[in-house]
Amino acid sequence: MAGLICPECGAENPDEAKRCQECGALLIEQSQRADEQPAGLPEDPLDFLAQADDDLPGLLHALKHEDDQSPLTDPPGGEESVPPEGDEHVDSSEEPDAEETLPEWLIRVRQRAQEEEDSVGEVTQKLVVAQDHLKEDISTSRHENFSSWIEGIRDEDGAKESQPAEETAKKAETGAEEAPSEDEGWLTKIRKMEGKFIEETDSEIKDTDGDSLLQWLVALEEGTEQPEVLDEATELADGAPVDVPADDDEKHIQQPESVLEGDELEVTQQMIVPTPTLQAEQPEPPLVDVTRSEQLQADQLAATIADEKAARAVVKSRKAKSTWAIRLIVAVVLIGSVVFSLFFREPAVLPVAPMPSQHEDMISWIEELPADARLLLVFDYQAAYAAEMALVAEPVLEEVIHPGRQLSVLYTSPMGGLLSQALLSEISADRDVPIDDLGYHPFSAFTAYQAGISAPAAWVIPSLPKSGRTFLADDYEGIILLSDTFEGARVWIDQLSALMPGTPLNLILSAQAGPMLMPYYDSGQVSGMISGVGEARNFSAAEGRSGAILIRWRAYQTGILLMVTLIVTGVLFSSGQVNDEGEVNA
Amino acid sequence: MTWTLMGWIVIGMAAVLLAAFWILFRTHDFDAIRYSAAIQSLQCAQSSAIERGRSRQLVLGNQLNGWTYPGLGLHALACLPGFLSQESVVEGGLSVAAGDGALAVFARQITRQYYQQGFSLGLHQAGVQTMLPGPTPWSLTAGLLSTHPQKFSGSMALLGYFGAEALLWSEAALGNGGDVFSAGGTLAGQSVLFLNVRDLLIGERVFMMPGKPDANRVSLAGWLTEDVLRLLLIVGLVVGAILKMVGVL
Amino acid sequence: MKKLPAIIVSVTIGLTVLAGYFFQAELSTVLSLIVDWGILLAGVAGLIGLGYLAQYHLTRLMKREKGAFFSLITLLVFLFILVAGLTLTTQNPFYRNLILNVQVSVEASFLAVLAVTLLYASLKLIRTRGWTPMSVGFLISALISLVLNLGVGMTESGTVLGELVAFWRRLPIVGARGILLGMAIGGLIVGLRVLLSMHRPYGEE
Amino acid sequence: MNDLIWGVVGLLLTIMILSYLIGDNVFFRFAAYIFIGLTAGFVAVMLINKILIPYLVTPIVTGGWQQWLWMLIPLGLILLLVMGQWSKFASAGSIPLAYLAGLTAAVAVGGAVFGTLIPQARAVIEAFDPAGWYAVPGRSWLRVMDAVVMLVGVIGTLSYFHFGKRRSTDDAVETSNPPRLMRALGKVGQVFIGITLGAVFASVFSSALIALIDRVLFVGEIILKLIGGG
Repeated sequence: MAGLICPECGAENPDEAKRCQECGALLIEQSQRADEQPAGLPEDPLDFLAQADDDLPGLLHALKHEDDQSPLTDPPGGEESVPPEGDEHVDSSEEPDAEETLPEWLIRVRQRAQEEEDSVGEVTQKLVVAQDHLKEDISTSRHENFSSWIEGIRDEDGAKESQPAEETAKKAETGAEEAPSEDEGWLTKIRKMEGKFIEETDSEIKDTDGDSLLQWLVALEEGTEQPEVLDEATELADGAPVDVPADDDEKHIQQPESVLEGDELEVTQQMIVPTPTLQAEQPEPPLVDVTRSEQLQADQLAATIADEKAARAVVKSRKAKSTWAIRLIVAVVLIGSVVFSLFFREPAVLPVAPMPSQHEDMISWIEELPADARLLLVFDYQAAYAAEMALVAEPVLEEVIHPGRQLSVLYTSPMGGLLSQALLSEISADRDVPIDDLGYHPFSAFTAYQAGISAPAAWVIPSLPKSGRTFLADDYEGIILLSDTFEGARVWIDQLSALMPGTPLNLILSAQAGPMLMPYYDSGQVSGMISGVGEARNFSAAEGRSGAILIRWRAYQTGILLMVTLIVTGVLFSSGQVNDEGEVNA
Repeated sequence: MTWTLMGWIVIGMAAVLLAAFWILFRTHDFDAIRYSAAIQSLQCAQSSAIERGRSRQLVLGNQLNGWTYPGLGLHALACLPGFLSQESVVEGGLSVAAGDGALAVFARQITRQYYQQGFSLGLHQAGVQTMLPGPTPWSLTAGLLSTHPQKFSGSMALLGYFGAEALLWSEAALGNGGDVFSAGGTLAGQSVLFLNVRDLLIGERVFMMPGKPDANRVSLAGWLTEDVLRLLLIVGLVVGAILKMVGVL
Repeated sequence: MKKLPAIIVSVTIGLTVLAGYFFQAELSTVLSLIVDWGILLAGVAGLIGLGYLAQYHLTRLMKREKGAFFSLITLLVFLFILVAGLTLTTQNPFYRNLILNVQVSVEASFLAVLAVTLLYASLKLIRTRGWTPMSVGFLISALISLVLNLGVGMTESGTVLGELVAFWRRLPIVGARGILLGMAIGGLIVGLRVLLSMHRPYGEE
Repeated sequence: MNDLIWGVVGLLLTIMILSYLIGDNVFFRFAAYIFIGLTAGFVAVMLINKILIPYLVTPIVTGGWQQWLWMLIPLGLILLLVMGQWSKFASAGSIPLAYLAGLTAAVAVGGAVFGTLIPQARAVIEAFDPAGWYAVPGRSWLRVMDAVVMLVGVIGTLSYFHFGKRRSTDDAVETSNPPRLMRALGKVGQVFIGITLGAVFASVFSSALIALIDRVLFVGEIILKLIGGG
C-alpha cells in the first residue's frame, strides 16, 4: 500500500511516520481521517485506484465512485445509488433540470474546494499516487485500457448530447470561473517538485487561463467544445492538425511512445482527453551490430512467428482405430494364406522354363572351373535375408564347392562371418573344403576407394607401420558376390573390377537387389548373375535340386497375387478420396 | 581426352562455380529456388508439434559414408543445424537418432557447439538428445520402435542413408498421429516410403533440404551450381550420343 | 582462431585423398596410411556410439523412467555378449549359435512384419500420392514386376516375348540411372562444400 | 537336443516380434531390447577384434620404435576424440572429426565422379554405338529404341530435379515452377522415376515375402517337432 503523502509538500513518507521527512508537517490527522472511511469502502481510499486498472482512467472512475458514496451527499442506502462500474449508460430518457444534471461528484468537488482550505490535498495525493502507478506500469500497453475507457466516456458523451447545446456551454464557462486561480499555487508547487512538466514559456501560461486540472475535469464532464488544453495537446503531440477518423469503431488512442515517456503531467492531461488516432512517429531504429548468424536466427524466429500466424492447412483427424483393424485383417489374411499353402497343399510341380542368358553364362563358368580352383566369396548381406540367400545360393554353391578347391571368405556386415560359416557348413557338411577367413571389411566406401587407387607405390617409407588391412590375392579363378542390396553389390563390383579386372565375377542376389544390376551384366563387368527366388526356382530345376524352393513356391505365388489384388483394390477404393491438392508434396 | 580427365574437369568446374557463386551472393541476393511444398509442410508439422507439446524425431540414417549415394551422410549432418535453430524457442523434445557410431558422434558435436555458440550449454542436456538406438539397420529399427513409441506422436524427419526398414518407422509415426517427412534413403527406402509418406523428396531433390527455411549463401551457391552442372550433363549426354552415332567418339 | 586447426586438418586430408585419384603411384603409400587411420577413427567412433547407447539406457535406469526394466535387460545382455565375445572368442559354438539364432530370428521376423506393412501400405498409394505421372508409372511398373517375379515370361532370349520382357526389365534402369546421376551431382557438391570449408560438420559452423 | 533348444529360442523370439502386427506390446519390447543389447555387444566385439587390434595394437606391438612414432598420430587423434565427449573439451573433438569429415568428403567427391557420374554417363552414350546395334543379327531396331529411350528417360529424370524457379516475363510474377522446357521434360522424367520405384518396390516385397514364408515354415516345423516329441 502506498506510504503517507505529506499534504504540505507532497513528499512520500513511511506509514509509521508522524511528521513529514521533507517539511516536518504533521501527518497523523491525515492518516486517522483515512481510517474513518465507511466499512463498505475498501480499507484505503487509494485502493479505488488499485481496483481501477492501476492508471489514470481508473482514477477518474474512482473519483466518481468516491463522490457517489461520500458522506456529504450520500443518500441512505449507500451502495444502491452507485451505478455499477460497467453500466455507463445513464438513462437519458429522464429530463433532469440544469442543477441536477451536474453529477454530484462535481458538485462535491466544488464545495470542498470552497469549504476546506486544503481540500484539494486529498485529490492531489490521489493524482501523485496515480502518477506513481503510471511510472511503474509505463511498460504495460495502455492502449487497451485507454480504448475501453475512452469508449465509456464517449458513451456518456453520447447520452449527454441530447441536452440543449447552450446549457452545456454555460456550464463550461461557470465551471471554468468557479475554480479561480487560488488552485494554481499548489499545482505549480507540485509540478516543480516532480520537475516533470514541459518547460512552458510565460506566454503559454497566460494563454492557458484556467489551466487547472479540476477545470479541465469539469470541462470534460460538460463534454462541450474541446477545451483549449486539448487543442494544445493535439498540436503538441504531432505538430499537425489531426483528422478525425471517419467511422466510430476505429476510435482508439495511439499515443506515440515518445510523448508517453516524456512529461508525466503532460501525459496525464493528454491521456484523459479522447484524441483521435495520432500518426505514431517512427522512432529512429537503433544501430545494433548484429552478426550474420544472429541475423539468421532472428529471421528464423520472425519466419516462425509469421508462419504460426499463417492460415494452417486443416490437419484431417487420423482414424487410428480403423487403420489398426485394417492392418490386422491384412496380416491375418496374408499369414493365413501362407500357412494354408505351406502345410495344407502339395509342393508345386513346375516345368523347366528356358534359361535366360545370365543363367547360361553362370552354368558354363561353373562347368569350366578347374578342380583345384581358388575362389573368393564375398558375403555382403544381413541376417534378415539369410533364408532367401540360402535358397538362391544353394543350387550354385552345391556345384562349386568340391573337395580340392580352396575358398577365401570376406564379409562387410558384422554378422557376415557367422552367416558365411552357417551357409558353407550346411552345404559342404560332408566335404572337406578348407575355408580361409579374410575377415571383416566395414566402411565399404573406404575399401572401395583403396581398391581404386591400388597402383604400385612409386616410393616406400620403410619405417611406416604395416597396414592392418588384409590384401586380396590376385590369382583367384573366380569371385562370387552374395549381396542383398543393389548399393552393397555396386560397391564390390566397382572394387573387384578395379582390383582384378580379368577375374570372372558372378552375382548371387536377393530379389531386392536384382533389377538394378542388369546393366553390369550387359556391359560385361559381371559374367553371370541370379537374383531372387523366381530365377532360383528355374536354375535349381535345371540342376535337379529345386526341393526347398518348390515347398515354398505356392505360398510365394499366393503372397504375390495377394499384393496385386490389394494394389488394385487400393486404386479402386481411394481414387474417390484422392489427395485434393492433386499436385503431390514432392 | 580420357574419361578420367573428363572427371577431373567436372570436379574443377564444380569447385570454381561453387566458390564463384558463394562470393557473388555475399553482395547480391538471389531468390530463384523453387518452392517445395514438402519442406513447407515440414515446417508446419514442426511448429504444430512444438505448439501441441509433442516430441520431434530426427533420424540421420545408418551410414556416414555410402559408396552408391556419396555424401548422403554428410548431407544429413548439414541439415541438423536447421532443426536445432527451432529448438531455441522450446524447452527440449527433439531427439536425434543415428544408426552409425560416427554419425552419432558428429551429431552430438554439432549440437553441443551449436548450443555453446548460440544459446546456453545448460539447455543442451535438457534440450536435444542425440543417441544411437542400435548399431545396425534392423537394431536401429528395433530401437526406434520399442524405446520411443511415445516420441512418434509429433513430427518425424528421415534423412541420410536408410533402406526399406524405414517403412516401419513411418507407419509407427503415422499410427501415433504424427507427421512424417523424408529427404534421403536408398532406392529401396524411397520406393517403400512412396506408399505412405506424402512429404517425400525423391532423388536429387533430397539435396534441396539444407538451409531451405533460411537459405544461407552456401546453400544457394550449392543449388545454383547443381543446376548448372545438371544442364551441362544433359547437353553433354546429347552431344556425346550424336558424336558416338557418327563415329567421332 | 580456435577453428583454424580443425579446418586445416580437414582440407589437407581431403585434398590429399582427392589427389590420390590422379597421382596414384606417387601418393599410394601415404594414402593407404590415411585411409587406415580413417578406418581406425571410424571404428573408435563406432565404439563411442555404443557408449552413447549404454549411457542412454543407464540414464533411463537411474531415473527409473517408464521402461527402465527393459533398459536393464539391454545393459545386461550387452555386457554379457561383450565379455563372452572377448573371452570365449567368436569361434565358440555356444556363442556362435546364440548370436546366429537371435540375429536371424529377430531380423527375419522384422522383415516379415515389413512384408505385411508393405501389403497394408499399398492400399494407401493413391490416397497419399494422388493421380500424377509418377504414381501412374509406379502402379503399372509394380504390377508388371510382381507378375514377372512369379517367373512368368521366362523365355529364351531371342523370341519376341523374350525381347519384350528383356526390354521391360531394362526400363527401371533408365530412371535409376537418372536418379544415380542426380544424387552423384548432389553428393559432389556436398563433398566440395566440406573440402572448401564452406560447411564444417565437425562442430565449427 | 541342442538344435531343439535353439529352435525354441528362435520360435519365442519370432512370435514376440511378429506380435507387433497386433500392436506395440510388452513381448515385442522384451524381444527388441534383447536384440539391441546382443547386437551392440557383438558389434563392439567385432570392432575391437577386427579394427582396433589389427589397425592400432598390432602395428605398435610388432613394429619397432620408428613404427611406434608413426602410431603416435592415430593415438593422439583417438585421445582427442575420446576427450571431446566431455563438454569441457568439446572443441578438442573437432580435430579428429575434421580428419574423418575431410576423408569422407574426398571419398564422396571421388566416388560421385569416378564411381557414378562418369561410368553412368558413359553407359548412356555408348548405347549409341552403331557397331553394337548390328553386332547381334535381327531386331537392331530394338537396340536403337533402347538407346533412345535411355537417353530421353535420363534427361527427363534430370530435368525433374531442376531447382531453379521460372522468372515469368509477361507479368513479372515469379512462379514456383521450373522453366517450361524443364517442366515438360520433368513430366517425362516423373514417369520413368515411377517405373523405377515400382520395380524396386516389387523386388523389396518379394524378399520380404520370402522372409515371412521362411518364418512361418520355421515356426510350423518347431511346433510339429515339439508336438511330435522331438
